[in-house]
Amino acid sequence: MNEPLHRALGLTDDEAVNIDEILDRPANPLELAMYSVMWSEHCSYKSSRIHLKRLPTEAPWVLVGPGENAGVVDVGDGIAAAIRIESHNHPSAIEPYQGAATGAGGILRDIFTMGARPIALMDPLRFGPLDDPRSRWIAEGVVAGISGYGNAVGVPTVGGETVFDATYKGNPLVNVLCLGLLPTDRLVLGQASGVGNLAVLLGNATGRDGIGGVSVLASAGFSEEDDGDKRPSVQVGDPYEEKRLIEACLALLDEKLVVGIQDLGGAGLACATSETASRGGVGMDVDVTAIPRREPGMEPHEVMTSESQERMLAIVEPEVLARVLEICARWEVQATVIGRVTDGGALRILEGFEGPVLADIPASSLHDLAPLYERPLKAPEEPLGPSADQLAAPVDPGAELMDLLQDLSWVYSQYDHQLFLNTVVGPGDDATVLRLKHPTTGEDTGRGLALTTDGNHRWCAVDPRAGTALVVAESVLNLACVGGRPLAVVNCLNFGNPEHPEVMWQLSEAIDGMSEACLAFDVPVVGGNVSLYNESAGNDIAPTPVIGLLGLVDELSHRPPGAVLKEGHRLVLLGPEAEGLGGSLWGATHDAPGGDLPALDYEMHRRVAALVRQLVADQMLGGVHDLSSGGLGVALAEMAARSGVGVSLARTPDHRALFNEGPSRVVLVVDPERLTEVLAACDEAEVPTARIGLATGQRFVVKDLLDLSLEELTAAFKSPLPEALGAGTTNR
Amino acid sequence: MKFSALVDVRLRGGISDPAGATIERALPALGYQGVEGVTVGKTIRFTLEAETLTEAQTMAEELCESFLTNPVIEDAEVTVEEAS
Amino acid sequence: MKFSALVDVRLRGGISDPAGATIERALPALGYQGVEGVTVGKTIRFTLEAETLTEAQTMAEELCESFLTNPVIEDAEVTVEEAS
Amino acid sequence: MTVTVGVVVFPGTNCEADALEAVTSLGAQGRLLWHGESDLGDVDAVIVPGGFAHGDYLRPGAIARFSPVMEGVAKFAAKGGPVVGICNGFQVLTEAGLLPGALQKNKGLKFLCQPSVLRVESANSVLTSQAKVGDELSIPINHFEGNYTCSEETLKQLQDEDRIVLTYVDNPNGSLGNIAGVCNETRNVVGLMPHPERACHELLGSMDGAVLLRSLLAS
Ligand SMILES: Nc1ncnc2c1ncn2[C@@H]1O[C@H](COP(=O)(O)OP(=O)(O)O)[C@@H](O)[C@H]1O
Ligand SMILES: [Mg+2]
Repeated sequence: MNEPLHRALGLTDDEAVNIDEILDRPANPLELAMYSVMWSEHCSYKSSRIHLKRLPTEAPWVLVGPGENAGVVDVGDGIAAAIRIESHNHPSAIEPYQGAATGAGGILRDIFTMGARPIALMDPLRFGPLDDPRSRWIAEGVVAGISGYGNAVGVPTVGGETVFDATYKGNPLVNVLCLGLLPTDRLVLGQASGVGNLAVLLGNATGRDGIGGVSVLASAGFSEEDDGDKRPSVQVGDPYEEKRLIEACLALLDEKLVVGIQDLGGAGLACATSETASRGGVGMDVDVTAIPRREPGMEPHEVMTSESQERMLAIVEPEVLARVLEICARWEVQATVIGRVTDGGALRILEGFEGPVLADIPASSLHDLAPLYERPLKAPEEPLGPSADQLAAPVDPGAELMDLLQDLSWVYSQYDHQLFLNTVVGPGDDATVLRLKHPTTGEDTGRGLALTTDGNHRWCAVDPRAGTALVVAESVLNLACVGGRPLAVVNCLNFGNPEHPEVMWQLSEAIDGMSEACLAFDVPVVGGNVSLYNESAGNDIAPTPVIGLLGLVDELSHRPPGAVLKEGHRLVLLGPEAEGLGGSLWGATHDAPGGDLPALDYEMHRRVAALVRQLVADQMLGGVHDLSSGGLGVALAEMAARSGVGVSLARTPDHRALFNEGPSRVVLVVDPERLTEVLAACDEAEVPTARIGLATGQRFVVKDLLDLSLEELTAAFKSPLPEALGAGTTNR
Repeated sequence: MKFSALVDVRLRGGISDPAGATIERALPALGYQGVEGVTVGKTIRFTLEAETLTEAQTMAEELCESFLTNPVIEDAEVTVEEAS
Repeated sequence: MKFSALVDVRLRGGISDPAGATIERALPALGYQGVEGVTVGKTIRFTLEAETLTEAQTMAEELCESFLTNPVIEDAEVTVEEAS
Repeated sequence: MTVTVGVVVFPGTNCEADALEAVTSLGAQGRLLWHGESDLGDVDAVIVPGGFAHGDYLRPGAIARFSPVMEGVAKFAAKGGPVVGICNGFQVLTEAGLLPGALQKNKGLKFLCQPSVLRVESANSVLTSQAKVGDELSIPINHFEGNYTCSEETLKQLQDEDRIVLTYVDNPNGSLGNIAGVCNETRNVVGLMPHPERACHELLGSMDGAVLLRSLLAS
């Protein structure tokens, strides 16, 4: 006998029974298809939801917390910031360019859905190793996709991350964060209300995009023509359509013409119609024949679950429909009435408004009644591997330092990161700083927004709880280096297969680590995304929670000093001493990924961050850079390579001092005339300092340990990406 | 021996083609009526060394599948002939 | 009557072809030797309404010259046939 | 009297607000000119700004040049009105035949958003009148198709007539003759790939763009 339909659609037997109970009758295939996409892991968070509840989400400045399309915080002067992060990992593994492009498109819609104008994108990216041609193919395609879409849609990509590691071979991570601004009084939520109001579909026609999961329902003939069962799952982005959609939607919002608006993302119309209805406590009749199609012969289940890009659903009062259509016409955006708000809470799919009823389900059941799993958790028994603390000292520390360097400008120079004239500190530094201008009047507030994304799979593999807390701490320090104070966190939890108890344990631990750190730094989590089943060839990726941190610069009267050296300036290392190499980048490159993570002292970390922020605000520094992957050695080498000034460092005990990744540490570059003053400020803040050397000349010298010419160091920094990524790729 | 190859790449059926659609939408304003179904593809031409036509054909096809196109969204037709 | 048109656009001789050069540079590392003279062009396909083949050909050529190509850098070949 | 600058907006244009902000910060008044209208109204200068008009589909500027506003721009230019095309605007002006040559894909086949140093080659244009020949200006670029290409005759003509107004010091995109910007015969229409509006504010790291935009406002 054939497999029952619900299983082919990815629903469990229990879930199918549950659906029939909700409906009080057997579900028909269309209804089953809608439940199957809405109850998928991707849409329902069924494995992670019970854990996510533990995150701290409240603060007086939070206007909208997790659960909506984006988190929204008050940033003063009548301006609110909407922020959200999403993953597009799996699509990018199959079609890197379009996977990344549509990832950017999707996150943008989440932001302008809230009434905000998107002003910045960030793209934390993780790929397999550079010596693997397919990983290079993915990396090149993904970067080109972000570039192609982000630049053309007219939203600058102002920062991100780029990591190459064997754990991501076959399963890249493509996360995209978007930040938008709106006048505080224009906040709109994705909900329908007002019986008799109209649901208007804006944007692209609907094709068979992204209906992979429900294509089992497709009639024969469709798959005969070509065997491309992957075909329907690939979505193609159209940044030009999105650009017009942004302008049209913001124009509709400016004129207060919509009651609610919702983007179409995962699960397409099934999601958007049921979500707007259930949030508004109403129902909706949808005429499936009214939906403009790109292809002939599409069936209702395809239309309802298609993930065609660049579409929005607006709920409008009938009286203003004409004006709505007029604005859309100006922007050449297709707009079609496809539904009506009803009372009673049923989502009905009809063939013509007066025609036969094809599906009739309680709208809220697609969300509120989605299954919740408390999957088993288990800490792994095997240790991760040897600790780098047990390794012998390197013979050639200089060469090993150069091996750890990687200039990422090959990536971010492909992104417009300056549009809107906001970018005071762009990609390449510890964090991005944007001028904060009013989104509709353009008035400059004289303040700034600071933004960073961070992740560290090495730390999280050793200890997901402590590792995630360390990542949050790093974000806080990155912001401090540009003078920013933290305001809100969004996070993207990239993990393996949740059916593996070790993965669920990692997820749960990471959430606890994030909660702990966010509480310690008094920063709420306003949104996030969970991406599970990141595995290839049966191996789960290392746990990779990615943190996006938004902050404020209270007075943006000058450019922060940046991660640079200045000839003749003194180098001061702030923060506690550290020497363990557990979980370090250096350890990982020597097959010693294990050990103990450095301890994080929250109290100390807050003091260091506050001190650095103050020193930056007071213009006391010639340069500043926090220590992260690769420790002091990499931090100084990056600064030297970027500024063309060498370093002369006092004697350090051994390579540990160079490569350990202990938290709460920052290199200050200080004009000798200011040194006394800076050291006094550090003393007063009760932050330990060490005077470690001098920025000078054309050599990079650590006494008795290494001596490199600035030229070779700079080449080692600049060449890895351009060389590897020009070397040829293959999709095999 | 030298052969010349032409790879004619098109988006697979059903995959949306924003460039084609945009050109099509623009045409009436330029005074062209009745133009429909606009699609945009690309061609890659090159010469290659091989012993025989069959070998050249195989090589060009493999190059096409593993490198020049992504078969997930693109279809390609490969034509190889002896170079003149 | 309906006709289908194919516009095969190539960079003019003498105009540098960054896309082709990039492909050519990448090939040896992937184990493809002896591939040379890579050029990348584009195709635009569409159907059009006309009374006769000649009329369709004229129209397609005009479209090609006035819009589909930029004569400063591009050459094109236009093929029109009755649509099946 | 305040100078009024018209800034053209096609669907897909994205630098219009930046252009307005920059000229306003230099004391001018800005007004958006919608692509569907051929009447420019009362403007003293026109900027065709950067972005991706019509998505850059087919070729950058290929569709935009047919917009009604371009008739207005052509007429304005024919009467001697100052017109500057920045980035995508430069591409539109070449497609429209208001400037010679074409912008090909960058030599490295990558989009490039990075600082660039320009050399002023001619002070005889509406965009460079307040600069001196030999001045070096730090102004960022942001394009995929900025590789200036033209026939040898055209290049020779541009050279002979002193119509190459800006060149790159370190040619980032393969442009023929390092060309970053050119002007028309009557020197009132200028196109350039770099973005002067991105270099008009201390916080953005360079004020060198102001030299160019001030020339435009003074012309
Ligand atoms: N994919 C990317 N897109 C944009 N910017 C990037 C990307 N990858 C890295 N960057 C930028 O490069 C700089 C260095 O990144 P990273 O080493 O992760 O910084 P940090 O260690 O301070 O967190 C940052 O400014 C970051 O924004
Ligand atoms: Mg940092």
